[in-house]
Amino acid sequence: MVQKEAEKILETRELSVNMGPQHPATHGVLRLVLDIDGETIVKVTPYVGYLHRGIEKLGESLSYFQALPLTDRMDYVSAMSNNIGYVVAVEKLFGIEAPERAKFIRTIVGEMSRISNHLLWLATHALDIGAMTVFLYCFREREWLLDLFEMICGARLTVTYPRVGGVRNDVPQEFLESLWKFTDEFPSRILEYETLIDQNRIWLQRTVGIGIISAEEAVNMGMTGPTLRGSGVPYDIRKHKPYDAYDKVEFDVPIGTTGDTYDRYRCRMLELRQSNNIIRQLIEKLPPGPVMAEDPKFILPPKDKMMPITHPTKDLAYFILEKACKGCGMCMRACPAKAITGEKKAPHKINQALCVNCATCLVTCKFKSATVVPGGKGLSDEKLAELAVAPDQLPEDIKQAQQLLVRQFEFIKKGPKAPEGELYVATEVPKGELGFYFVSDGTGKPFRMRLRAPSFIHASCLPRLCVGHLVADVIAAIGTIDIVLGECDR
Amino acid sequence: MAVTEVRISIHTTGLDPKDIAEKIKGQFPDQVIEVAEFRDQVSVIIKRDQVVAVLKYLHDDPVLSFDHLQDLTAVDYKGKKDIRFEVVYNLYSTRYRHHIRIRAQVPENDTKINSAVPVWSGADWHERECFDMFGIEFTGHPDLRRILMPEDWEGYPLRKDYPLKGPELDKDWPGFTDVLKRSKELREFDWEG
Amino acid sequence: MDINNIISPGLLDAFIKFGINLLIIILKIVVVLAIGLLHVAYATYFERKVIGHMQVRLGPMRVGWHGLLQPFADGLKLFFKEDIVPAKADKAVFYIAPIIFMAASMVNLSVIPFSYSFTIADFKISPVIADINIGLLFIFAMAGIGVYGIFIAGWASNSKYAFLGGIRSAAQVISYEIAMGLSLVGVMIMAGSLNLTDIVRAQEESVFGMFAIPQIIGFVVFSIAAVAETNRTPFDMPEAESELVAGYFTEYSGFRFALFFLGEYIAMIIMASMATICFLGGWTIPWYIKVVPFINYVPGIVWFLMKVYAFFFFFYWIRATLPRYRYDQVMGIGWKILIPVALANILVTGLVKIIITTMNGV
Amino acid sequence: MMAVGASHYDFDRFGIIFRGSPRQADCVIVAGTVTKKMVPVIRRVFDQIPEPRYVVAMGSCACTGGIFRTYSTVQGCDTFLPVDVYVPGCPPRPETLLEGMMLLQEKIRNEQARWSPWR
Repeated sequence: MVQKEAEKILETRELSVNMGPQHPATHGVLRLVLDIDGETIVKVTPYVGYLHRGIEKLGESLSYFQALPLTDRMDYVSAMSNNIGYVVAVEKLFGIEAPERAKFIRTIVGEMSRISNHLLWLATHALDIGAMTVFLYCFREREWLLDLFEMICGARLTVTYPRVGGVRNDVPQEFLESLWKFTDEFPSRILEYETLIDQNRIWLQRTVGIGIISAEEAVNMGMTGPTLRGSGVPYDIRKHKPYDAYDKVEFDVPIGTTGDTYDRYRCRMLELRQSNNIIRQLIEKLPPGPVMAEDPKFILPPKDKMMPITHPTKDLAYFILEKACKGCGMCMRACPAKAITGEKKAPHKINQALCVNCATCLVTCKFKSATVVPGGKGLSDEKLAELAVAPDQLPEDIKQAQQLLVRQFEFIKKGPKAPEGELYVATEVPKGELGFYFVSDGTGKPFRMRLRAPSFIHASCLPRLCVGHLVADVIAAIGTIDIVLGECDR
Repeated sequence: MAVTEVRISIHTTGLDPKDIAEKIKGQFPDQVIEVAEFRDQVSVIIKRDQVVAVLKYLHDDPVLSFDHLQDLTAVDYKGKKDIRFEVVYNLYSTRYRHHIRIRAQVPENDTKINSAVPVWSGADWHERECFDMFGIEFTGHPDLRRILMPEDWEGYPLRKDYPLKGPELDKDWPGFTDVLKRSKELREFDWEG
Repeated sequence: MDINNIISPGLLDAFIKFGINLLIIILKIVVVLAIGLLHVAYATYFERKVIGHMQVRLGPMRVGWHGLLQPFADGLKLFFKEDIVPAKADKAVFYIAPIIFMAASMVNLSVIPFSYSFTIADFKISPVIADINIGLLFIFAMAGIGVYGIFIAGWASNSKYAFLGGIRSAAQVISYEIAMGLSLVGVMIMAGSLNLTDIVRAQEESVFGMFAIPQIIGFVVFSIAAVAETNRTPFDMPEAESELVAGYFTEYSGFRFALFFLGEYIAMIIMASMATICFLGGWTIPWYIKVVPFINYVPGIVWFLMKVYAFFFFFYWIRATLPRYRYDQVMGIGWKILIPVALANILVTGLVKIIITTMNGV
Repeated sequence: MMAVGASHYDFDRFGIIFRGSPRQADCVIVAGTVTKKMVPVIRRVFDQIPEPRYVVAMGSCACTGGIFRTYSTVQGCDTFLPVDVYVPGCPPRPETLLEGMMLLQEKIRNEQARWSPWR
């Protein structure tokens, strides 16, 4: 009785705390509103969308081949895996088969990206729980991997290295050697992290029994990837629907039992070792051969055979035949260097000093007046007029190069047409299942491009993981589901 | 607390998606409109009235057991089809490894469909996103609010008639334009070297 | 009139003596403050350097040789920053909180003895500003007042993060103060005094040369409590960066923030000095080290500082290695482990003391 | 941005450390795409920083909007913030960001007028 009255007088209210979108521990711009009773979480409401850039809508305005760089910017932590996911989906839509070597290389870089993603995850997860040094150790190895990425494509994060139909270029031999050295050394580095935290009493107290989620519930909520496997569901798309070269390597999938933060942590640590193994197997088996499919309908022509850039006869000069020129002004408008001048209905002229050898005039001219003079670089206009011949009388190899160039122009301008239909293709990125759903209406651009982002689903599971725990466990929960807001919001 | 490494086979043993489509047809003969196939993926187009019943059947049936909702989204077929919207469910069974796609038609003048949250709780945010991007209302959804865009945003960005570059500056989201105006006012206090 | 007629020579003598004493005290305060603040500045610098090197990087390198002037650059910058007071803050309290916090920790510097006393021209100078008999109790009392600074800073900011940080800090500091006090009771029993100078002297005369050996349990408890008391990792609940942004001083900027920073590092110095004085023998060295030739010529202050620095290094080392505890776990450790252990330690120490005194009596 | 803080590049060398609270910051790095939903938040964070304060726009997206010309992105954060240094790149290499911070230091060094009593 007395107690009841006392409760009436001392009415307690929950305190609602707004966490983010600017908060050091929310991995970007996630916003959480926590209703707390003392230090216990009563309710969590996540708010996302602070990084929504409209990639899906933007993808509808670009051709299938142009939208590839957008996928890097989704999950910028493991851009390579996202690229691969997109490329695999588009290849399936077009019915292209990448060559064997390209598939192997893609699998290698995909697993590298998995390692680098898990390293970043471990680093930030440990930093959130307060273990500062693990953060810096992880970044040491991550830098190594990023240097390797740089070696093959020149970029560290947003790589855009896999292409539809293969990969951008073959990997250099030094890359494979360096990577082999990395795989040699990496297991000992994993041990190093584990000595810091694996059996650390504080770490165990902070992770064991926190954020438990059962297998059925996890599947029902749509969790995927290591987050799901920590609960004991053996769902891994690399095994369920093998793409690229995953059916040619042997690896195990780590599965947890209780589904708490510690299990998910262990799963990812074991995945690091498995990925390391996969890379080693693939390097040993790497077959020789081309790295790009040869399909004139869907694949860009090889750059080294194309006209202006690295053609064997480099000292080309472009010239407009006076007799054939009708003075329509098309080339003048198209010229990016503004090197072409001339009155209307009078023959135009190319200022050789300004010309950048882009061959735009060659492609745009409808009257076959613009031509190319092999070995004509640095010659005067009179001399060029002497040497110049009509485009259809040019030597055979230059003609071919020119055709390739025209093909590229068409390709970039319109994009190859996809067959009509719809397709959902999922791949296993480090964070979970990345799905691409295309609706094609038979044109060069997707009618609808849908990205199924694992982070989006995982973020929606946050309330389920946090309620009933303490404020500090929210941080651990955000870490354990491994979200990147760029992917979550798209 | 124990994490073990298991070897999963890579051979899929699931049902043929065409058989699944037949099963659905047998169970709900008046609901199925069409069955489409493209590159080994089968999608079943159904009416929207019984959509939750169909989904529940797919989820609960012991042979099918579609426990994993891979994706839920909508497509705007403006100018292509008579019925403008379609809500797309991509389903997968983690146990039997088969896949099916369900497409429910939603007309433009009455953009309502029953929510799939009772079947898969993971559908929650997917449906909110569909509401946000297409304006499709999911009746029975526990908390249907905008998710990616600000809550007082006007228009549905992923509809085909929405411009890619968004509204003009004077019709833009007030939260944004207010800040622009205020920062212009505050600019006079900035220090200039 | 002659001045000698008004004031008797005796009185004048007393006045002069008083003046000189006053001068000495002021001088002492100035010296201690200057050295203390310099130590704070370089404590931050060494923290960044030590942790940097533990994490395979370099730490500050640019300002001065190997970044030696970095703390001054930082301090200067903070001094010139705008001083923001949140619109809804409780202004008076908001202003006063950092001052309370810093004053409370700075006052503690006055009772810390640094070395042997020495005489210059008849004046016996003991290197402590106030050699009071209840030095230990005084430090506890002042640490208790410092919590007020933190708590009202959290409250006055009118921010939820700061508020949570303030609550956490108050709870944590109060509970760990008990453990710390109890861990020092053993030292008091062994020394038979609360005067810090006497404690050091007792250690010099004891068999082991320092209390850290017989009082090893007390020392461990004290070290843990000291880390918690100064709100450092793994007990940095009040300012857990990933949870509460910056804890109770989230809303403080510019110089007020610097005051908190200063107070915190002075508290660290106090804790390190306490450990040195109560457990590590202060400025003295045990007799078994004195056997080494010439080591007697090393002045006491050097030993004292070396021990303090070692303790500082220990602070940094922990910070670089361990993850953070959760709030309830911190309290659990304090109440369920440290306090019982400290109590048992007191029991054992007391029993041993009684047995020894009775045996000596017989 | 995280890579700069880590061992390989080490911001701490230049005396730069990350702070959680805007009240104790001198410089805000706008990293990544700025969306319209985020604008009020960023402006608010900026308003909380005590003077003198600086803004570094990091990445093409923060500088100009980058490849995202869509309904929800802001075309450059200089539309509502006084940006001091633009760091291009998508994303910028850590060296570029370091260079940007060096430039900012240069800029501050040339700012004597701001600190004199006769300003």
